[in-house]
Amino acid sequence: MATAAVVETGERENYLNATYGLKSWLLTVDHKRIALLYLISITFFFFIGGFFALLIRLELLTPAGDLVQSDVYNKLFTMHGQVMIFFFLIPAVPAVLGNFLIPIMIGAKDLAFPKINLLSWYLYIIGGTLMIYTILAGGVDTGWTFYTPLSTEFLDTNVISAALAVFVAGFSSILTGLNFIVTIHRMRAPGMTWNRLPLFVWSHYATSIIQVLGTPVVAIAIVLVALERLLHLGIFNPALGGDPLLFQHLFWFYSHPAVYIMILPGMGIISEVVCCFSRKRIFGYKAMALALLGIAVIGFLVWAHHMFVAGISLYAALVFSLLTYFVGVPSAIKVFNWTATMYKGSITYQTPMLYAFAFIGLFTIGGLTGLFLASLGIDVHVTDTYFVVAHFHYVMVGGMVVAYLAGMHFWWPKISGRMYPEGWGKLAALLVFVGFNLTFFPQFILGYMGMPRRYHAYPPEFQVLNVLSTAGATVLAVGYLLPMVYFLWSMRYGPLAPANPWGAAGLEWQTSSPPPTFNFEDQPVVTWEAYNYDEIPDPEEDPGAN
Amino acid sequence: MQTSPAAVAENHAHDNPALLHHFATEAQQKDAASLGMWLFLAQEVMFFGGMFCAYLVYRYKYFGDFGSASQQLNMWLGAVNTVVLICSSLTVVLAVRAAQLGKRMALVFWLVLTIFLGLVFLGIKADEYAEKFEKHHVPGARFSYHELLPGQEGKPAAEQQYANPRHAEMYFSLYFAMTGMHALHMIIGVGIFAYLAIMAYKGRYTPEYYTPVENSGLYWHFVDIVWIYLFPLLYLIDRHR
Amino acid sequence: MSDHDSSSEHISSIGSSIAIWIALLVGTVVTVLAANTDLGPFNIIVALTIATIKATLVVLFFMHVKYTHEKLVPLVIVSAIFFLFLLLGLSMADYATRLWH
Amino acid sequence: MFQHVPFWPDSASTLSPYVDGLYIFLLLVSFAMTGLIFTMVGLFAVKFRKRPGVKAEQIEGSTLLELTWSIIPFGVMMIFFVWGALIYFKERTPPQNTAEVYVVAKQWMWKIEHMEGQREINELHVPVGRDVKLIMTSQDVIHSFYMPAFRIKQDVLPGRYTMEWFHATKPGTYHLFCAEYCGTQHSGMIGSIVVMQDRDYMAWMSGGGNQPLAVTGQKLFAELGCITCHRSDTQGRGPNLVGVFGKPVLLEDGRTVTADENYVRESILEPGAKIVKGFKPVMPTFQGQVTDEQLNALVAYVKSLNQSQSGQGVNATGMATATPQP
Repeated sequence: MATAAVVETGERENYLNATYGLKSWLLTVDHKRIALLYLISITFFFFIGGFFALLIRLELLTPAGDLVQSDVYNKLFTMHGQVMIFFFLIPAVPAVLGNFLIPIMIGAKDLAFPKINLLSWYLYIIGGTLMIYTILAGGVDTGWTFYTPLSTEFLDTNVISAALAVFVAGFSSILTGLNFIVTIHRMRAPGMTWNRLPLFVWSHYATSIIQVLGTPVVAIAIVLVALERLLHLGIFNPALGGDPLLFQHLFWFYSHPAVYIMILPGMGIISEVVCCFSRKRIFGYKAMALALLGIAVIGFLVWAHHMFVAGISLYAALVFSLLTYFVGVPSAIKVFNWTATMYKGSITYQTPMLYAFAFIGLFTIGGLTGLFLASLGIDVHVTDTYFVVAHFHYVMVGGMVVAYLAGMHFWWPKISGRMYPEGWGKLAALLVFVGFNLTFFPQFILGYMGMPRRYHAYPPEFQVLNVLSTAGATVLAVGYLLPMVYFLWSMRYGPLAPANPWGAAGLEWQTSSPPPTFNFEDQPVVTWEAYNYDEIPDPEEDPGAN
Repeated sequence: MQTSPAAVAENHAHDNPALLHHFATEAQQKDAASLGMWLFLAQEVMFFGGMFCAYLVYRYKYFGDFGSASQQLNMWLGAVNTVVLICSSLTVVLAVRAAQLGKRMALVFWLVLTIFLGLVFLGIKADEYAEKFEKHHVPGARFSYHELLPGQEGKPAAEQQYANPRHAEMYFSLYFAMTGMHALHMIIGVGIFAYLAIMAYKGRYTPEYYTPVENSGLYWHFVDIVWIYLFPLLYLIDRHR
Repeated sequence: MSDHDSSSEHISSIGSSIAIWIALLVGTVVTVLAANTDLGPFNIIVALTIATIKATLVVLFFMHVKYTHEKLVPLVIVSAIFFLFLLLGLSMADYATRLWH
Repeated sequence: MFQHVPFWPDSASTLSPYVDGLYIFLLLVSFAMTGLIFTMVGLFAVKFRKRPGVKAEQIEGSTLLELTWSIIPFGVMMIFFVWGALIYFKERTPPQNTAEVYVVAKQWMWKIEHMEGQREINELHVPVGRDVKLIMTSQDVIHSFYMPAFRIKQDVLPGRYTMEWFHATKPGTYHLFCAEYCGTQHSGMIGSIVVMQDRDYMAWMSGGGNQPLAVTGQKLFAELGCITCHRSDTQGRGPNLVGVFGKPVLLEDGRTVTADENYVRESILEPGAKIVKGFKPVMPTFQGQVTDEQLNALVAYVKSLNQSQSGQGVNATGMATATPQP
C-alpha cells in the first residue's frame, strides 16, 4: 500500500482546488479547509501576541520603566497572555493539525459534525474579534488570570469585552473537543481499532476530554466576573463575605488542565515525528497512550498548586503538592520512551526531527522545573517570580510551540502539496532553539534571585540577565518569522510533494498530497498496526534532506 | 476492543436524504449525534458545576444567613414550577414517542404543550424576580435586607438575631446567577422547541429521522434535572425552623 | 430500521412514562414535606437524596439511558459526575481544613 | 555561603539555608536528569544515524524498563515532596512568642505598624536574631508580601488576616516586593526590609513618641464602648476577654474554634457569626465603623490581655467561656 508514494502532478483535483471563491472557503464544511482557516487566524493572533512579547522584552531592557508607562506595560503582558493562551496555544495544534489530520488518520471522510466544526471557527473568530476590540478600545490590564477582586472592582479597563472574548473562544474549544471525541469513537475506518490509532489521535482524545470537561468551569467563572461588574452580583466580592480564592479555585480547575490542552497534542506530534525519522515503532505504544490519558485525568487533581501562598489551607496545600508529583510519572514515561524509540533506529535529521530533539530536551527542563514548583518549600520562594515565567514558557513555547513547528514542517507537504526548503527549515529550527534558551534560561536565575513577575521596572542588579533575555527574544522572533516566510514561498515555488515524502506510516500518507475533498478515493481498510515502519520502504531519496 | 461502526455496511445505499455524506450508515450518524449530545450535556454539568461549587462553599460558611434568605423565596411558587417542569419533561417524552411512531400532529401537539409549560415556568420565574426587585433583594446598590435568622421568631425581641445582610446579598447573588443561567437555558430550550414544532408541522421528522427531536429532548430533561437540584438547594434551606 | 443497533431505538410506553411522571411528582411533594419537618442534620441529606433519585429516574427512563445498548453514554454520565465531584470535593478540601474558622 | 556565587540571592533568615539546600538538591537531580536525556538523545542521534544497508531494529517496548523509569523517578519525587512539605510546615507555623508586626496593604503601599507603636510605610525595621511574625491584611485587592532574602512570601487578602514569619540572621537592607499583580503601580509597590543589630534597633524604636499599639487598642476599646459589655473584672453581657486569645472557645452551636487573630477580627465585624456558649447575640456590628488599622489595634489589645493580666484572666480554664462575643 505504500506504493502510493509515486510523485503526482499538481493538476489532480484536491481539497484546495475543488472549488473556488471566498464563499467556498467561508462556508466550507471540509475539515481540511476549516483547518486552514484556523491556521490563518491563529497565525495572525500569534504575531499579535508575539508583538506584545517583544514590547515587553524591550521595556525590560533597562531597569527603569522608560519605554512605556506602567499601565501600558500591564496591558501588554495581560493581552500577551490572553491572546497567546486563548487564541494561539489552546487552539493551535488541535484546531489546525488535529482538525486536518484526525479524520484522515482514522480513515474518515470528515469530522462527525462538520457544521459544528465550522461553527467552532466562527466562535473563535467572534471571540477573536472581541479580543481585537478589547485591544483597540484601550486594552485590559487584569492579567490573563482575571484575579478577583482586582478584575471585578478595581479596574476600569475593558474587562467585560475581554471576559466575553475568552468565554466565546472557550465554547469554540469545547465544540472542537466534543467533535473530536465523537469522531474518534464513531468514525474510524474498518480495522482501525483503538490499539491501532496513531498516538497523535490518542493525544487529541485526551486533550478533548479536558476541553469538554474543564473549559465550562472557567467559562462560568469568567461569566460571573462579568456579571459582577455588570449587574453587581457579589459572588467573589470580599465586602459581601465572598472569598477571593474561590475565583482562583474555579479558574485554575480549568487553567491548570489547560496547560495539558496545550502540551498533549504536542506530545502526539513528537511521537509521530520521532517514529518516522527513526524509522521505528514507538517504544511502548500502550504505555504512551495510557500516559496521555493519565496526564489528562491527573491534570484535573492538581490545580491548587497555583495557590500555595494564596492563603489556602496548609493541609490542602500538602494534598495538592503530593498529587502534582503524580503527573510527573506519566510525563517521565513519555520522555524516556521517546528516547528509547530512537535506540537502534535509522535516524535522519530533517527539520521536524530537529524540532523533536529540541522538544525532548526543552520539555525535560520544563517538566523538571515544574517539580521545583510543586515542592512546597521552593514554591513559596519562587512562585510569582520569573522562575514561574521561565518554567511555563519552557513547557508552552519550548514544548508546545516547538512541537507545533515540528508538526507544521512534518505535515506541510500533506497540507499544501509542496515541500518547504529544508536548509532554511534547519536554520530556523536552530534559531528557535538558541533564541528560546537565551530568552528563557536567564529567567530561571532571575526568578530564584527574587525578581517578581509582571514588574515593569526592577532593581538594577537584575539587568544583566534581562538584557540576555531580550537579546534572545530577538533571535527567537527571527526564528519564528522565517518559517512563515518560507512556507508562504513554498506554496508557489516549492517542489511538488509526493504522497509520502518521508516514507511515514499512517493513513494520512496513503492519500495524495494534498488530499482530495473526501480524503480518500476509496474507503480505506486497516489491516496493520500503528507505526509499521518495518513494512514501509525507506524513500529512495529524502527529497528535503541536504 | 470493538471494531468501528463504519465497518458496518460499507456500500450502504444512500437512500435517506437525511444521511450526511460522511457517514456510512444511519445508525452511525444517529449514534454520533447521540454521543455528541451527551458530551454537550457533560459540558453543561461542569458549567453549572462551577456555580454549585460557589454555592457549596458559601452555604458551608454562612449557613444561617442562607437559611434566612432562602425563606424570603416563595416555596410554593418554587414547588409549582418544579411540577410544571416535571410535566414538561413528560410531554417531551411523549413528543419523542410521537416522533418515533411517526404521528406528525401528535408530535406538534406535544411540542407546543412543552413550549407552553416552559413559558408558564418562565412566567412564574419572572413574577418571582419582580417580587425580588420590589423587596430590594436584588444585589447591588439598592439591596437592603433586615430579616431574622431561622428559628428566631419565638424569642424575646432583645434576643432575636438578625441575618447578616451582606451574606444574604451573597445568597441572592447566587440565586440570581443560578436561576438566571437556568432560565436562560429554558429560553433557549423554548426557542429550539418552537423551531422543532414548525419543522415537525412541515413533516421533516420521520420514524427514520427524528434525531433533532430526541437530542432537544435530552437537553430539556437536563435543564429539568438542574432545577430538581436548584429547588431544594435554593428554596428549602432550614424551612422547618 | 429495527435491525439497527442504535442507542435510541427504545420507544417508551405511555404507561411507564406516566408511572415515572407520578413518581417524580410524589418526590416533589415528599421534598417539600421533608423540608418542613425537623430532621436535624438529615434535612439536607434527605433533600439531596430525593433530588438524586428524581434525577436518576429522569436520566434512566425519560432520557432512555436504561435501554441503551451503548456503554459510552453511561460512561459519559459517570465521568461528568466524577469530574463534578472532583471540583466540589477538592475545593471543599481546602475550605473545610482552613484554620480561619 | 553563597555571597561569592554570581546571581545568587542574599540569604538572611534561618529559613533561607533550608530552601537553598532543597533547591541545590533539586538542581543536582535536574542536571543529572537533563544530562542523561541530552546525552542519550545526542548519543542515539549520532550512533543510530541512517547508514546504507542498516535497517532500524523494531522494538515493541519493555514493561520492565517502563516500570523502572516510572518507579525510580516517583521515589525521587517523593523525596522532593516530603522535603518541601517539611520546609513549608516550618514556614507556615510561627513559633511562640514572636515579635508581632501588623501590615496593611493597599494600592500601592505597605503600611506597617509595630506593637510599640512605630509606623512606617514601605519599610520594615526588624531586629536581627528574633522571630518576627507579620499579621497582614489588605484594604483592596490581593497583594503578596515577598522578601526574597528570607525566601518567603504570602499573599495578603482583603477581608481576613494572613500570616508569615521569619527570623533574620544578618543585618542589612533587603528587598520587599509585592509579588501578586495588584494593578497599575504593582511594580512600584516595593520597599525594603532593614535588619538591624539589637542596639540599633532599640535606638530606632525609641525615636518618636508613639504609644504602643495595644494602648491605642485599649483607648479604642473604651471609645467604641466595647468595655461596657466586655468587662475585665467580671462576666458582663459579653464574654470576659482576659486570657481568651489563643485558646479554644466553645460556641453556642456546639462547635469549638480557636480564638486567633481572624476570629477576633470576625467577631468585631460579624458578631453574629460565632456566638460564645452562654451569651446572647446582642453585639452590633462594627463593619464600616473601624478601619483596618483600628482593627489591628483592637486585636493587639485583646492579645495583650493575655500577658498583662494573666493572674486574673485564667479563671476560664482550658475551654474559655469568654471571648469577644456579646
